[in-house]
Amino acid sequence: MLTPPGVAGSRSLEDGAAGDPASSGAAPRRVIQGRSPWLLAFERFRRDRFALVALGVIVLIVCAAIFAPLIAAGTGHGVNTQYSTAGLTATGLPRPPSAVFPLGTDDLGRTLLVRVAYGARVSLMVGVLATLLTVTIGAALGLVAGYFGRAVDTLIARAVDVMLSIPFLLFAIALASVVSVTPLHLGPLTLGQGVPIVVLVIGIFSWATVARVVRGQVIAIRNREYIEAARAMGASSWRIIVVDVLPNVLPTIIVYATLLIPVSIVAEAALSYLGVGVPPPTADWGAMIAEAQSYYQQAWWFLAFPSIALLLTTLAFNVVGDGVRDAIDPRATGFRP
Amino acid sequence: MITFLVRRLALGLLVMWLVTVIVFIIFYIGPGPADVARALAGRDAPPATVALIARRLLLDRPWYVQYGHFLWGLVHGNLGYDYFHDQPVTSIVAQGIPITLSLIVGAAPLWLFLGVMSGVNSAQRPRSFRDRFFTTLALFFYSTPTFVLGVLLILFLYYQLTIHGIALFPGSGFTPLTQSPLEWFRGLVLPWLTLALVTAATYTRLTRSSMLDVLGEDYVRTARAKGLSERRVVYRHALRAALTPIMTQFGIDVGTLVGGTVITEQVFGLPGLGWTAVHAIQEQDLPVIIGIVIVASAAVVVCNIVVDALYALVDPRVRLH
Amino acid sequence: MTAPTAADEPTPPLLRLEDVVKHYPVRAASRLGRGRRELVHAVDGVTLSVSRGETVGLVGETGCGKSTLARLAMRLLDVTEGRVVFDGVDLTRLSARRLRPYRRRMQMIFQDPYGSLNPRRRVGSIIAEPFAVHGVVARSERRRAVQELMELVGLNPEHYNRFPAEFSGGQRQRIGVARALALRPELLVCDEPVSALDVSIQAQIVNLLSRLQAEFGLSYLFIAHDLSVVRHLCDRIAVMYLGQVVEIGPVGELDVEPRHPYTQALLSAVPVVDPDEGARHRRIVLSGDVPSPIDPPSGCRFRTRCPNARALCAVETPRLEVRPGSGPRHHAACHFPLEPAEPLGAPRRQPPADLREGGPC
Amino acid sequence: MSTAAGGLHRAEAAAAELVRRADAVPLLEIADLRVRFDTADGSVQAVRGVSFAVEAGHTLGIVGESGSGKSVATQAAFGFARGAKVSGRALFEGRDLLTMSEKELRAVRGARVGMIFQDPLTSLHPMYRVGWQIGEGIRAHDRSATRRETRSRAAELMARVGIPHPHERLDDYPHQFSGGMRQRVMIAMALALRPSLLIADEPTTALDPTVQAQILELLRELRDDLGTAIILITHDLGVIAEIADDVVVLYAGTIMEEARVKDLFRDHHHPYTEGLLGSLPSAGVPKGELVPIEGQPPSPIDPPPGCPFGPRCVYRTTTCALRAPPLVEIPGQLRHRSACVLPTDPVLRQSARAAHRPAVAHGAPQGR
Repeated sequence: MLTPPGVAGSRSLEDGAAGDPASSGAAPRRVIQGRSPWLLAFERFRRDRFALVALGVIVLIVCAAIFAPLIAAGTGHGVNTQYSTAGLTATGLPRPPSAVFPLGTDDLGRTLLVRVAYGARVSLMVGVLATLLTVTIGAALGLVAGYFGRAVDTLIARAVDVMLSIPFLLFAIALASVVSVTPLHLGPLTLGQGVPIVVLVIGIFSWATVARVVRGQVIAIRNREYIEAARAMGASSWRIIVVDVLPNVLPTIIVYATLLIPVSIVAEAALSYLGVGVPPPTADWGAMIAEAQSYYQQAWWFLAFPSIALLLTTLAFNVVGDGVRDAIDPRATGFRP
Repeated sequence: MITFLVRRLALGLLVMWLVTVIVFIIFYIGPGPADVARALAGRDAPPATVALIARRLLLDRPWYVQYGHFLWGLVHGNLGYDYFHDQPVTSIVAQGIPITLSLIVGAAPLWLFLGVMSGVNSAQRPRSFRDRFFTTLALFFYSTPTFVLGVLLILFLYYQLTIHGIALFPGSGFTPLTQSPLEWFRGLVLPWLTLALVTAATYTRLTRSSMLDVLGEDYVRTARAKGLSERRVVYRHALRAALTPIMTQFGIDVGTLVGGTVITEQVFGLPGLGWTAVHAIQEQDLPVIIGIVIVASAAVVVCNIVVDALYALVDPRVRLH
Repeated sequence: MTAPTAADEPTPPLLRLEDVVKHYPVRAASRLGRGRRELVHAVDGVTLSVSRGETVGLVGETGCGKSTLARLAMRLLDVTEGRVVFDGVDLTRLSARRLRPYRRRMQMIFQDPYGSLNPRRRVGSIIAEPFAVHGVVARSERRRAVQELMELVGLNPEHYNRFPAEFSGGQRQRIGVARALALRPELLVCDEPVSALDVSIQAQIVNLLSRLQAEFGLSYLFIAHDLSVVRHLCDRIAVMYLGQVVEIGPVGELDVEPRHPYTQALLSAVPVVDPDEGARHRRIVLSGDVPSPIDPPSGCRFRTRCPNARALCAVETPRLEVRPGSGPRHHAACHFPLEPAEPLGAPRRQPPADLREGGPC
Repeated sequence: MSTAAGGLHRAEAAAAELVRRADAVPLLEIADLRVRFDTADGSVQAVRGVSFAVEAGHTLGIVGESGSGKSVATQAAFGFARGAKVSGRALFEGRDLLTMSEKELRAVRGARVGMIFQDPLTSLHPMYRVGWQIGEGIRAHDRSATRRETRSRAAELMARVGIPHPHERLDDYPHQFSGGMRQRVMIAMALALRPSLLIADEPTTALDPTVQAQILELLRELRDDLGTAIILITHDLGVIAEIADDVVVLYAGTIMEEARVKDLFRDHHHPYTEGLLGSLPSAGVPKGELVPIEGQPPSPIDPPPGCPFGPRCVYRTTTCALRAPPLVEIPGQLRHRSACVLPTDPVLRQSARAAHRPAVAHGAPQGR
């Protein structure tokens, strides 16, 4: 619709465009691809060797979780099979690591290696699902509160205050233990003890922080001139949120999410450690550590291997999370003239 | 200042009220009343006895009647009696508080000191060996679940030392300060260390990033331009300004830990508030759960108010209204 | 308040602000609870018009309300009182839907070349955004249209898929200009478009803006905090102080023979790029600071810093009108306007006795 | 314009000044200063071999656009550029700042050299009272000063820089002051110990024009009263014209031209200086006919070979891209140096310019 007068191509004021061939409007022009902020972040991440190693560890853990049945088949031992004679000593104690039981056995004579591998399934599933739930709730509320302000903001901000004043662990334990006895009916869903309720409990009690962080970011972005420019050309609020606001808070959300995964994994393990998480006999690191605590004087391996698995997982996720943060926001640790 | 306090207290009371409502609701989603009466009456008790007990504890009435009864008692400073031993909840809570407070009082200064000092040291020379050392250490403890660290400490500092004849610390249990200060201290060293190391990691990271921000500020350059010693620049000028987020975090942590030292208490067998709460939850002992939850959220509310009031002391730009 | 009336204008103005007032509540700075509610008198009764093809400069210091006025004109903010009339239509109370057609006809260029472009969008999509919002150019045609716009403002069209971070400040400002031009607006509101740029780049953008005006017959409302750029680019200049226009007049009159003491002080404050003239140049240094817009002074708002203030100034607000000795389009809001070419602070005739007892000064 | 007669007159004055300055040892002498920052994207060469000198009581203006290295140069000399690799020499009162110990450097900072910065709000600590902040600098260098003494000295200083009611305002916080008053506080702080040199890094950029006028007036007055030398760093040629004696023009981390203020505005030699002056809108330039410098400044990471201004220069020749021209003396003028291959002789220069710029009719530089 716009037909520029005869300046096209003849008076480019830009350096480097000096040798611009007389380009007529119809001819397709060469287009130089820009390097997107995501691409730059990815390249920075790729240079972070520490984070790459951690990423490798995560891949291994994920593989262990996926191929847990193969590991079980390899040893020939089931997850919940109790080897009351071969797996326990004469006095009924766990057996140390051996060729038959690579990581030893637990107090019921089950194969620790297989159980540790299966434990990764619960941890990873809860870690990822709870984070997704938390981030979805938190980001949605934070976006709405931050962009629209006024009454909506006040309401959500108060809700956040209340959530942050609640003693999380007590409530989580209470809710989880209640459901462990009577399943919770949510429409067509029935939530009994297990992964879904743990995910729900963690999600319910952690969205507030995400909402607060996102809200703060949105409020900062809301006053940027590019938002004003969008409003000046008549863009609707929803268009502005989706096109201009969300892409700019997404990095924060992603950084937060990667750092939230290990937190969720630890929370799940803690609930299981206290006996209100995933119920037995499901293999779970937290529950294993709780059990093993009674045997630490006689069977170090029973305590050591689940602990190492848990520690390694959270450590790897935290290292990757830090790497992602540094890659997305290099200012956080980088050069400042 | 007065209006600020009144407003914040009112808001805090609202929060605490909401918390009690939520506890009641959670309790009544579950098996709550029926199970409690049956458990109390004993396995073989006839239904009549169970009903009688339920009646005495008001468990047969709708939840809002029970809630009204509870509120009525609360207004009169009475948290009610526990279902199983007929003990006043206030005294149960009062037994737990000194233990939990002992834990926090010892751990808080420790983690604050460790976290802030390591964070400042890291930020002074980013990417130096010192920085990498502290940040790696922080990352490690930050990633360690409390119970894993606790159990490890028991394994090495209690068990390994004890079997080698060095009985420095007991493995579990609590001795009141009034009874024997030394035993109190010995019994709490390992729990303190557990709680402090896990928490300090957050402070190292927080202090480091906060200090990195502040050290780039113009007024730090001004302080250097005045010819002040680096020590004075870092501690008197930069740290002072970097303290605000650290203070906020500290307030939140101390507040939430009153109801949040559950795991440390569980690992070391300390019968504090968290330990009591876990046991009450297992028994569905509603009055005790509510009592502890109220104390825990009150602690959060009070700590938040204290932090906000401290803002005004620390930062002259903030005024209280 | 008599401001330039329709009689002064040969044709009805494109944009006319009529007695525009913007007060907004603020809470006293506080992170805790709510502070006292106070009213900032950001804009207090401004009447101003921009004719077709005209460039009106708006000059004033931080906090004088010039940026607020720009946003009121664009209806990015709603007026407290008064009307914003665009091409004869009162925009102040139009719904968002009814406003949309007018959004196409007026656009804005912003000050901050870094803050005014979404860092996560490609330049092509930033410039095409107006097309997308108004659905005016077919999707398949957009790229060509955008590349033409890029050429028009002196950008390399090959950089269509680049991100704002890959451009320098001056180039970013060109992107902002291209975006503003996409819908072929009649009016451009420029909010300090060159203040954030280096001198050499500033001149590039100023030249670009005047070239575009000549080519498309644009009207500009051009905001700046110092007079040198405005004097170069504008036909008329309005000087704002604490939410009000204190003087308005054509270039060549207002800047040569200012009648308001504030205008004169502002003019003399611009350092002269000539060491010899600098020595001759008599600098008028105002004492004190700009008062708070929360509690502006009574009467004439400039009186607290004005070397010529008298009792009357505290009592009666001076009207913005033609003062004896000025041209018909030159208005000043001062009870005791400077004589043409009179230096500020020079000994003056004694004011009449009755005025001297008018009240506290 | 009668260049010849003017030149003769100036040559006389220059000779007189040469005699006066001959035995004066410069207060600060920077020689071949290079500053480099290593970043993930490459090595940023912020300053690439800069030399200049400031004499006691004189005012040196350093002018340049963003990224020209004008702030970094002085900050690096006094040890402020953290993480920078600095080389060269920076002799202050006869001693090399770059080889001094941290302790010796601290004794210089604040006591012998005062500094003020662009944004007075962020340059003052928000949580300490203004009087205390002024006094802190005094106590850091004068251990014998008592609290009461420093307090009254702070009040005196505040009065000296024109802050009304200094005794009442000692206990106010920076946010309670206006922008102009904050900059006065900064000046009071910088001058507390009567330094021999004041470094003013864009001291008026963040201020409104009328407040800028107040601050420049104050600086001029203090300089005349106290005899303090000033290094004034700015992007504003107008500020330079108002207050400086000598000017250094920086571009891409190198000196383009160096001269006394009058020579620079009247008889500038370097095309960059010409471009800067031509970019300024001044009375008499018709609308749309400013003469900007086309293009963009070079990247500091990978600067082009040869003259850094070459790619944007209207007079560029093929040799410009090969080798950076050295700073050469402009004969007949005192301490006028320029890094350009254009002839130093004024007449030859004019014809060289005319030869290179035939198409632009209104290409005559403004401001002369």
